[in-house]
Amino acid sequence: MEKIISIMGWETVKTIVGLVGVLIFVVFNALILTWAERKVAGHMQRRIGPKEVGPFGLIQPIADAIKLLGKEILTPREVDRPLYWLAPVLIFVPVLVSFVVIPFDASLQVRDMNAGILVILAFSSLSVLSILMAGWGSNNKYALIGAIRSVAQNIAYEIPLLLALLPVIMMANSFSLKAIVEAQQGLWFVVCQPIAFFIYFIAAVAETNRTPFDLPEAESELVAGYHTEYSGMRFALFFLAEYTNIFIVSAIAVTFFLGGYQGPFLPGIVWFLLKSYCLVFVIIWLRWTYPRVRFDQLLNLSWKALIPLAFINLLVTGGLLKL
Amino acid sequence: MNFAEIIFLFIIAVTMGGAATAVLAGSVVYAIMGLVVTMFGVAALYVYLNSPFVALMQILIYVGAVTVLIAFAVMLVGPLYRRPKEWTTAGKFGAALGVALVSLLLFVRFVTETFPRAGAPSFEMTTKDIGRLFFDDLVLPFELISLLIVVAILGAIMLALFARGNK
Amino acid sequence: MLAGLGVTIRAMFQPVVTSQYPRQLLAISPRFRGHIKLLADADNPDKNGCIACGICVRNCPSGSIKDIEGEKREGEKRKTATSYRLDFTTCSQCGICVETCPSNAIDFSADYNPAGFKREDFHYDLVKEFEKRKKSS
Amino acid sequence: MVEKIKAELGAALGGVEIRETEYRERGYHLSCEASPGELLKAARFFDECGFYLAAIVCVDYREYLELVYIFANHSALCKTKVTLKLDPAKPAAPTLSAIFDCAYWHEREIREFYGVLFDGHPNLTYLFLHEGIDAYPLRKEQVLLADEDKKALGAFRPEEGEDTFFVNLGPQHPSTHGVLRVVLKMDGEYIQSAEPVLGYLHRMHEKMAENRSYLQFLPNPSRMDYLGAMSFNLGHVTAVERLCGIAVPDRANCVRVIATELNRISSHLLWLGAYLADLGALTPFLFVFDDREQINDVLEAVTGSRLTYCYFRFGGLYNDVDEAFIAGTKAFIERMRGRFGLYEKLVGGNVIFINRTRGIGVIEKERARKYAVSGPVLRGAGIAMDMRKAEPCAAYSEMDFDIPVGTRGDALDMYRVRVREMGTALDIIEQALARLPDGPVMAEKVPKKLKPPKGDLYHTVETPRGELGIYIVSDESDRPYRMKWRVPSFSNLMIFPELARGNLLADAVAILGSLDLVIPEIDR
Amino acid sequence: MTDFLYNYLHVYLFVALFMLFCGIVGVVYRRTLIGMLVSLELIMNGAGLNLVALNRFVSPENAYGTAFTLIIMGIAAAEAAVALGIIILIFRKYRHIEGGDLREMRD
Amino acid sequence: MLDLARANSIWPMTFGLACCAIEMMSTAMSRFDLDRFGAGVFRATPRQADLMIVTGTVTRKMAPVLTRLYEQMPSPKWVIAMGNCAISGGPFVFEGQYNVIEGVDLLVPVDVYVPGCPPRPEGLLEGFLKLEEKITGKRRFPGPDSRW
Repeated sequence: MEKIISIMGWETVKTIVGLVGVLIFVVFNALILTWAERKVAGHMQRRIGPKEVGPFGLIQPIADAIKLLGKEILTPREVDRPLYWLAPVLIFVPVLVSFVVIPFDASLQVRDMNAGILVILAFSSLSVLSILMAGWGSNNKYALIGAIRSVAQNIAYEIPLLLALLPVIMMANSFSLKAIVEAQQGLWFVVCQPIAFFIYFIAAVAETNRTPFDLPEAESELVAGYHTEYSGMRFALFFLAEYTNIFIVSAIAVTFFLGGYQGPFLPGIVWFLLKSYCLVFVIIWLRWTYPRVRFDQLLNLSWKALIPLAFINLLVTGGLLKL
Repeated sequence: MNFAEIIFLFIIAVTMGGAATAVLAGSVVYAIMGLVVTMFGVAALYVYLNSPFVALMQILIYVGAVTVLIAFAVMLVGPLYRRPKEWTTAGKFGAALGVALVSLLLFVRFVTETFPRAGAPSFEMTTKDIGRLFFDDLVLPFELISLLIVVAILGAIMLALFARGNK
Repeated sequence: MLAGLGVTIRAMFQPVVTSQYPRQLLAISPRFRGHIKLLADADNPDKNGCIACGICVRNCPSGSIKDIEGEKREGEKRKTATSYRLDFTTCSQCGICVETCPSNAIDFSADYNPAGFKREDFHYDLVKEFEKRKKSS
Repeated sequence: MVEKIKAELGAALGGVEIRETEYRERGYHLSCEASPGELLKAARFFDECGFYLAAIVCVDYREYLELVYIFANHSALCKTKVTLKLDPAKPAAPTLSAIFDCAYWHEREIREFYGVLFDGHPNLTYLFLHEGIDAYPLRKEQVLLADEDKKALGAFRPEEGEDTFFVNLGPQHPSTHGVLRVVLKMDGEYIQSAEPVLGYLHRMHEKMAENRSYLQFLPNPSRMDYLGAMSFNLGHVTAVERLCGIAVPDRANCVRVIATELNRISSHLLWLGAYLADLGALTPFLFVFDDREQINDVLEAVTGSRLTYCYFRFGGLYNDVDEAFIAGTKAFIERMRGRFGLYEKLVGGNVIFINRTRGIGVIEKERARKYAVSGPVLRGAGIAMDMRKAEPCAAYSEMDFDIPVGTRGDALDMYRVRVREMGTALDIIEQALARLPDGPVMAEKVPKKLKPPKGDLYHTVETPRGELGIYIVSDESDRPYRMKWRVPSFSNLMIFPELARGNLLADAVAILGSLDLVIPEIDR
Repeated sequence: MTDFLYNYLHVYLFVALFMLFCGIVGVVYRRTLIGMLVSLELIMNGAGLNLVALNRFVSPENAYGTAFTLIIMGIAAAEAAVALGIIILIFRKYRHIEGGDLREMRD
Repeated sequence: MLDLARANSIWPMTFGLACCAIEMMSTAMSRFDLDRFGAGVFRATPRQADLMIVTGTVTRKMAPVLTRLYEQMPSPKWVIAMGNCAISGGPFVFEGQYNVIEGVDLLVPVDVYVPGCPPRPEGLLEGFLKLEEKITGKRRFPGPDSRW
């Protein structure tokens, strides 16, 4: 063990261990979330949701996962093979990278980077690319339209997302996620930056392609969007990435606006997960309440409302900080 | 050879391979994928050059914005774009040969030449330093680039409007 | 916008309306129209009431009822069916056979959840089913 | 009105005999027989007078084919039948599709079922049938398709142009609620043209009608429109009763109204849920099903089935309602009144919903007339036309209710009209319950075998989707000689290509949803 | 310590030059405008790499090279946006995006 | 184990043809809640579905579409023929009919038949249980009560 450490360096080992932990967490998180989503949706619709499979249906997501793994690996004819194969794998990279820098607790963080948030933002653009690959590689019109929509949407919403995070970065005076959490010792940033939080949340919902912004996979229009042609395992990867993304945006929101792992009585990680899952719940709640917006309305909302608002917010914050 | 060095060689190979793909690939989509790989490689090289901030910006801007934009444009025109043959086979081989030759020559030239070599990592460049630099010494280029971007955005909007009006 | 959120969250804490088949069975209304069955004769509960007249065969819109045969036993005025085949898979549960039956020998069963692995599972011989029912009761 | 039209039409046609007919027996006031030239003149005349073309029916009398055109009016009750005799060997007729847009599909339908060639029709290709058909299905004698006919009918081959591509909405697609296929020619996300392809659920109802007795046809209407099964059942039953002159007891009439209106609410509820599901919100879908289950419980208790009711019989009802039914209905009314507020909060007041539907798929009054749309779509366009008021059957004439109309004719208006219609349906049920008389539910003398007198009848009822017209020709036998179902969704879908043009794909889904289509009814 | 491969300037310059050449070949030989744009991005990238490497090895005491790389990125982004706008416009007009055939760009 | 997982996570494809489609929807809705058995995830694309519920009359025009959709599903895949039309053409079969496929089992292999016109949602649920029985080889719930 020590030999390995000496060869590869302490940091590397820590990162690898962290990555394994992250992988386990990702799978676990997705399982929990799919179960919670179905259960919450069920109760919002006054039915039960998964019940017969395991106590309270808790085994349900595991059954789903095993089933998906056991499906025939099917590559449709006429797909662009390399792209089709690569896309579901690639969509996972940003997810894993993001977990590396998220501080779950004061000491529970794979790596605290100087430019932590930049890492997440930089790599999150990769998912767009893999969606494009999936859409193009599937050689299917629904998939392609879904992919194009998804990209336009992601580009449009990445800007307000960034602009909403900037005031917080200015106030905390650091890119490091840990420093940002530490800066909220006394007061959560959501109190002094409610507009930024609002903008961030909307943009985040849009980034994760959830209702009311789920245009790329709009079932009634595009069948299933960019993953129309994917089945079994590969579809499971998309699915996993989607749910992990939901958790990540919530986790970032918690880190930036809701005081991260800080809270009385309970250990930090509990607070962190509690806050994150509350936000996840809100996202699920939104999904089961609202209809979907239209494409041009979606873009208009971003370009005409959120971005100007975010800019103004940024200017005001900058001005106030200077004073 | 240690671990970091192997990775370094691997990165270089990937970068150059990506660049070659970007130029030689038959389909534009693959060219773009090659470009993405190259950009990631370059970003990794930036990390080796002690500039993680630049590396991140590279990914954010090049991969996140530029390539995505290009790919987006391809897909917009894509459905109609019947994947034309970009290269004739002869042309492909010719180009490959030419690139290989020139690189070989250069490589020989490089090996014989001595360049200054870095000593111990000299200083840790932080975002603060870069920011300060932009607002002190490089304020003019910085302002110019902002102006350029504004003009570019306006230009793109005008183009889009023109395109729509034309229809 | 927010009102909608209120509606869903309130619904979340309201009791569910699910009736959990197969754990709980929904009350099936007595008039439920399943496939048809033969009733017992009003005078003699041991035998079915069908007199094999064939009116239901003629009136069935989709030809689901076939092969009605009957025999006249000694000492009886009417025939009694010995074979009454129903191809439930073409039935449209309209109830015309029940209505037109002159001896009121047909009624809907409450068999609300048939399912099987073969088409032929639903080609019933109602006389046999009647006998089976008689035996089990 | 009738007198005036008779005089003016006579003047316009010049010398053609126009007969006045007994409306109670025939369902139309005037009839005349025309030549092809006169038919065009008549059509233009009716177009100028603001009539709409309710239906085109073709009847094969063996010696000759007859085209029957029914013209009707939105504002006054005045129906005219214009007939045109054709040579069965080489049937040809002028097209009316240049005057009335709705003729476009009716004529295509007649072309593939009877082989009538319409001169000047832009696109006589298969609408319903698949290309393996080699005879005209509804001709009385087997007439095989000539080779060139076959080629012409199978000519629909959408081809991608340079700058466009196609999106196939359906036949299996989540938003079409069944098996409708719409071929959308897209330019980016915008629709250049839309071409519906029907017939994926063509179940030969009209052919079956000719092979079965009136009684045996009873289960079929409810399978045509499974959501408004009661209304279709009602239409069939009342039409045959009208043809045979059977009087129905009061109680039966009242129960018919109650059952039909309950079914209408259930249909509108399902529309509401499905429409919201189209727009991306799933929860309302489950909420409306919760309400529908209440209706199903009530109706199942008397009719025995949950969906494809076969409850009405010639002369009355299948069985009587009991106290439990009345109590259940009252409880449902109580519950439903409270639910409207919830839907308003969840749907009608939602900014996203309003933005998605406002100004989408606008139908102007004139266009509505040309396409002969009906039902809530027509009322959404601002024309207060309801067959329950205009030509009441059962006990509707004794009910007091108002007709909700829209103002702009867009999808939002259709939503509002349907929701308010649910309210009026509740009112009607309440009135019917209040005056539910005692007595038998079956007329006394109904012959076992119905043999209506010779003649024809055009009978209409209001289904949840609009005007259902039933055209029956009787030849005194126990089975109809010809039974044509003029279904509301058919006309309502016809307007879709025009509404969709130039809109986004997402809007097309919203428009298609707002028309409330039931595909088996279109395909029959 | 200093003998590691990644501490030699050669390597970086070589990679940068390779990218430059690839880019030039691409710009010259590619037929579609988008292909050319891709090649152009390669050149820009090579330049950026060059700058940072030289900055690191030749004048490690300041960060001008790095700063200029960032500026290059800005330029590249702007250039890509405008170029793509033009490409899409051309595409709508001429229905193809092959550079060689665009003799006439007046109207 | 795999079979158990498969049996408990049958994702049906949204494939509504006619009247029975409405009853299929009812089955998925609050009152009957198909999701209890993990089968409530209706996928719109055949690639992600395990089960095709044929709900309604299959016409000759629809038949090629149906077989293509079936072929697009990755195995293991199952088919439930719901309603009399899907089983045998139902009431729409008569002498000289020209447009109805007399039973979807002529096109694709059918695993479970649920007769009725339309079947009650319980019928479809029972069909699901039968399908689970077929996959795992044993029945989870006590047998159906037949109410003759």
